[in-house]
Amino acid sequence: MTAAPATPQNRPSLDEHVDMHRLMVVTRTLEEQLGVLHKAGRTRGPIHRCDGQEAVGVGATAALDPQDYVTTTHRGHAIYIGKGLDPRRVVAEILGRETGYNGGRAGHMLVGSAAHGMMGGNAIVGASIPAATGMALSIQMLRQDRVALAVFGDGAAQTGICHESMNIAALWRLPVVFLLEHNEYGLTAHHSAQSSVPDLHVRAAAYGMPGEQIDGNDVVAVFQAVARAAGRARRGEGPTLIEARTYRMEGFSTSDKGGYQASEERKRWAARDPIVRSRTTLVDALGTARVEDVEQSAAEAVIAAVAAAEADPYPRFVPHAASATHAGPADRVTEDA
Amino acid sequence: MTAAPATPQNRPSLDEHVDMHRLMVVTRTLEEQLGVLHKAGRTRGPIHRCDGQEAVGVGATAALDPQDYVTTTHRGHAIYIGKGLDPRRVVAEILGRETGYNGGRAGHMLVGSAAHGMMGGNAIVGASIPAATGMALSIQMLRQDRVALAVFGDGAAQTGICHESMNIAALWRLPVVFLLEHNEYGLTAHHSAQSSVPDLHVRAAAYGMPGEQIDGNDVVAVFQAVARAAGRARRGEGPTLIEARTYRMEGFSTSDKGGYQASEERKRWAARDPIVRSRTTLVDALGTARVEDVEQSAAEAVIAAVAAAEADPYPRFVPHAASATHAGPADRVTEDA
Amino acid sequence: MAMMRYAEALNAALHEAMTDDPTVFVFGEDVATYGGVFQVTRGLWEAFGDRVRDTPISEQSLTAMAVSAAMTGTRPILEIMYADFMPLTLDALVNQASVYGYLWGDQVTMPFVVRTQGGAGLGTGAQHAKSLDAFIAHIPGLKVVAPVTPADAKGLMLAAIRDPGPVVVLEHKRLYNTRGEVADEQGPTEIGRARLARSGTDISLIATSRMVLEAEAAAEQLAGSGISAEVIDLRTLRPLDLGAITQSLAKTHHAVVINEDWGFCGYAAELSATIMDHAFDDLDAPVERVATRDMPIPFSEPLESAVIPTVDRIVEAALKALA
Amino acid sequence: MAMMRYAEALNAALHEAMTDDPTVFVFGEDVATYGGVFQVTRGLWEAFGDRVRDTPISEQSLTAMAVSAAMTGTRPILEIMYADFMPLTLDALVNQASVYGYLWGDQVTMPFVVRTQGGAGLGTGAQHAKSLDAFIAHIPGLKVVAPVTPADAKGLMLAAIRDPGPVVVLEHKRLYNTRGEVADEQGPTEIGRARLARSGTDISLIATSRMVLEAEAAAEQLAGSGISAEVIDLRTLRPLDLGAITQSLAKTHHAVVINEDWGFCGYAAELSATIMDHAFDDLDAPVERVATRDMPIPFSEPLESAVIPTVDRIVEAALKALA
Ligand SMILES: Cc1ncc(C[n+]2csc(CCOP(=O)(O)OP(=O)(O)O)c2C)c(N)n1
Ligand SMILES: Cc1ncc(C[n+]2csc(CCOP(=O)(O)OP(=O)(O)O)c2C)c(N)n1
Ligand SMILES: [Mg+2]
Ligand SMILES: [Mg+2]
Repeated sequence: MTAAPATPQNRPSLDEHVDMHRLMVVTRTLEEQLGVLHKAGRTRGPIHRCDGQEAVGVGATAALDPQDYVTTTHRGHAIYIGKGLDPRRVVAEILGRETGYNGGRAGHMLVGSAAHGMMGGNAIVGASIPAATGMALSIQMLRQDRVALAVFGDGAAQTGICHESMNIAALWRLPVVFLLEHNEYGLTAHHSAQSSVPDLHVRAAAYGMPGEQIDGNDVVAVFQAVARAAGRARRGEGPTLIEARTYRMEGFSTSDKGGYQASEERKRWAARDPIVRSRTTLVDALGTARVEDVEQSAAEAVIAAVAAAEADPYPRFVPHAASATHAGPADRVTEDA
Repeated sequence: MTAAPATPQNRPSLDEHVDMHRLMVVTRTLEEQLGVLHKAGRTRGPIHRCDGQEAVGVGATAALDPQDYVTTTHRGHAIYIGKGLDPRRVVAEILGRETGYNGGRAGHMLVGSAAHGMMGGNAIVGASIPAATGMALSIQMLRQDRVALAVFGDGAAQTGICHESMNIAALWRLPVVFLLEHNEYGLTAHHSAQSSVPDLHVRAAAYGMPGEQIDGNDVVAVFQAVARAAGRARRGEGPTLIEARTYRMEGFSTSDKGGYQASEERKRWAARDPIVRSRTTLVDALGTARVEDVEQSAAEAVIAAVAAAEADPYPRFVPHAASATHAGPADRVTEDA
Repeated sequence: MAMMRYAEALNAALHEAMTDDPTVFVFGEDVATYGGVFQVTRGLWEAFGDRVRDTPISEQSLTAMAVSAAMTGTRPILEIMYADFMPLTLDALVNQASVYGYLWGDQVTMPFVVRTQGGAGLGTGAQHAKSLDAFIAHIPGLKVVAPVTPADAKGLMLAAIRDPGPVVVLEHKRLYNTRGEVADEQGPTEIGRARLARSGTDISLIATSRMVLEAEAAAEQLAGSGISAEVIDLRTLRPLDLGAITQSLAKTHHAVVINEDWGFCGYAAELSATIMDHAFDDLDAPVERVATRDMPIPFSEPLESAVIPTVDRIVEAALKALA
Repeated sequence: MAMMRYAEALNAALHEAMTDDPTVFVFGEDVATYGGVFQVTRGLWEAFGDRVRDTPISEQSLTAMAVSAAMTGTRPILEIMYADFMPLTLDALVNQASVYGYLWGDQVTMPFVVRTQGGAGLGTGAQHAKSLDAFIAHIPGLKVVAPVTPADAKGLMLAAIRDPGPVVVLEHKRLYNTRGEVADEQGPTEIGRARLARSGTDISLIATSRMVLEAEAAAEQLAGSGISAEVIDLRTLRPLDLGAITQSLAKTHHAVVINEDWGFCGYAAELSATIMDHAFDDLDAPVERVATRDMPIPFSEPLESAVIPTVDRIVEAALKALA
């Protein structure tokens, strides 16, 4: 038996909260900078920003231990940053540079850094779910002190693999946390056009696992829910479904033509900005100056990272040996024994 | 609006019950005859018998109207018979004869007769579920007075397509009835090794649709539950999940080596044989002679059907034009406009 | 006659088919209120209401539903947003759609269409840039078309919708904005007929989808070196217009086959094997295969362009065949 | 040296690998308490307990889980009961397993095995008799092996389990009960090496899986007519042992390629195209393709046997090539 984790009630500590705040600002600045680069024609392919959703990815990863695994979606920037990846190398990957985490091969949707337990963004909707479930199976087989966190969207919750994975995870009590980042839309379709039920945490009952709904724009609430679920997973009590309600403030991707999100709705959610809310708490505790300092240095670091990444070289092509269609030459056909 | 259906409370009528009893005996005799033929080496490929489960398929199809669609599984004999197919042509198909419903091309798992609304057995586990759901979509698009019934097993309930289909059906209020034939096993694995929850009707709540559990060995209960659900579907109130609890008395298929079903369990279920139970009620109402008469003529008809089918010819091979890889010859390549 | 974008031509076909036949309906992710991520279904929801439906992200069931809805009196048109997601449809295509036409004979027809789009070159990454043509063309009982001109986009889409059997329409993300003449009265283009995109006598460049444009550019370049290349736009991948291929080979005796899927077990392999089967004696040199390199498609521009077939690779292959 | 059934040889490899390496585990439908519907995993659950797991019927997720479990320190072996269900695994194979080896480079390895079995001839019907080899062999980054002898069943299974990347093992339902010698110390068979099943000088019969046995019978029959046929058991479908093919063609100048998947866009097409690419000048006649007819596999015996490749069809093809 591993030791029981710190009860989430004591956490996050103030220091942890400051750090989450910093990472949310890093993520927001990154998203905004990507918007600027995109407008200037300096990006390639679609980019999926998570403005307004930073608390989910940052709060969730802050509740994990370094050895824990995370899988995420096409909208994974907050997770990449939360799991400790260097913004400069993240930006470099997004810009297709040699210095990116994956040498420009992966692009923004598929960033992976095994050293950080950041086991991939994933551009196949739903794929992050069996991915984390399989890692949890590996953890169970190897009897490791680890959990796997699957981050996925409300759209992804309607895929077949979501059902299959949750059933298997609950059946085998795998150490996995299912974090459903419910941002109201799957691409351009409102969740009411995709899901037969308005609240998705109710589906936990279909697998006999605990399910809860939380305010996904409250980074502390996210931290605590994930910490509780990770604790259960570590203790061998199996998976949990957490539905974090949030909202996607920017379009689906940089190629979104818009027109389907009511401006009323956007306004309502703008008032619940996770960074603004986190700031209010921190300013009360630490004063404006300290918080502004954290924010400013976070933003500056990202801006510097973007500039540095933009100056980085593009990769050169090398064929991939392991994808080969022909085996290496042999002297002769093996004779029959 | 179509007229409200007869309230299930008045039905099944005694005549309807007698007919269901007859069809259960037809099915049971068919299964037993197939067992005999198999032992004698006169069948080919695996055959999946439904001994002990007859009430589910027969009761469900009896509650439908002739124009309604049914899709079923690899274990569909009770449904084929219940939907009004001629036992002789069913047996002929199972034996690969030209006179079978599908000329011997389909075999026992894929029998289809569109004229009967018998839209296929299906040997891909779970496939009957989206199949009926798609038919219900067609019914809705064409504004027809029809419902589609999906019959599937407890094993199939764990497939991704089950989740996707139920969500879509509930979201669009499609006229489909999901009949989960829970016979405790998926192949050789007990449901406790396949499902994270012991009772599967609870999953209806994950889609905001009604769900109920019934005694699948009580043909009247099956009839009534399906009739209620079909009524809801016809009235535009959407899908229902019915979990009919039953038990597979014979092996998974004729190639099952057995050894995994506790004999205690078998004994318990043998005491609940759906035909014996139905007989008891009918004998009370009609007397032994009348019931035995029904049973005997049903059994004799099947035995005659088997004998006739066995004398039927095998088909001759004809290539399939619609599967062609090359288009028919053309005089010339079309010139660019 | 009007100049139209490829996407508009597809849209015109959908409008026309939905107007003509009330049993046609369109469903898929983001096809209704948004009009499709490539705007191919734009305006349909406004015109046809509930016959155009946004769906959950459930490709596997949606495809199976298209099969069974088609069996029961409707003509569903399903959009699968990227060809990369076609693996999710394959169970429904190979284990359902493929079997009933033969098993159940004349009892049922399956007039459904799956529209999808493939192709690389826009930095969409390894999971959004593939052309999995061979997966689809391998399946008996399906027809598979891949228009390259706006006129054929309209014509083949109309033909696909009216066909009594399942048809997969392979569109291409880099063709949607290309323009071309489409006759006002443009009707269905016959499925199974190739198009002679350019006449030539020295070598046949046999291509599919956007690779036809690359082949035309290659032919132009070869012409500069005094080589007369014929370009054949197959238009239909299954059933194949064998006559068009053998006829061209009888004249040129050399061929390059070009397809944007991977080469190994790819559609280009089938073309090479078809020529082996039916035109071997006409060949003066081995058929050259040009296809996407057999590896994942990378994101970064210099890597991606090293992997996909280019005009240069086609020219090089032609010169090799003629050497 | 012991005579073993093919299924027993596979079982022996699994036993050995699980004993040697505690990170190997086996999962799939009915593999534990029942020992697998073809009894290939028999006795493993008794010996290794929780490392052998019966699963729900959830091929799609199970395959994706094999990929990610392999990335994180284990060596999963997944049984997919019939090759007909492989379409359910393709998203995980082509969109997940295929991409990471290249995208993420040396950060991860993916040592997992998918075992499945295909093949027709036993009356299992259109959804349980296919050999979808081409779907699998098309995918970059996978290795695909198909043993035909019990010795190779053990050897290739051991090699597959120990390989650092994903390997699909294509077994055959009609081989499980065949017997052959397996050396007590039988170790891994090198992946990517064909086996010369029979030496000959007039024509090369290049075959995979159970078709090797049919090719051997055809060779025997051809010998009766004075024709010396060489039989090559490819053993590995990807990566292909090109040298074995070109070497044989250099001697025989004629070839028949035999594979039990469908022909169109099938594995046989790749073999024909490979010969086109690499041995054209050695060919005195076109390569003949023998494959399952391009249509659903019917249930009834006379229909099924008309559809699958037979000794007669191989002999006929050989005679045509040599005519
Ligand atoms: C299997 C699959 N189908 C469709 C898509 C196209 N697609 C990309 S993101 C997306 C919407 C996903 O919605 P959700 O899961 O809620 O994530 P969000 O974008 O809101 O973060 C769709 C349909 C895809 N990438 N993969
Ligand atoms: C997709 C798929 N996976 C696996 C199988 C093999 N298989 C056939 S029936 C069966 C068990 C099905 O269990 P259940 O749905 O409960 O039906 P039952 O046999 O109990 O009637 C399995 C695993 C299959 N046919 N299709
Ligand atoms: Mg969303
Ligand atoms: Mg069952």
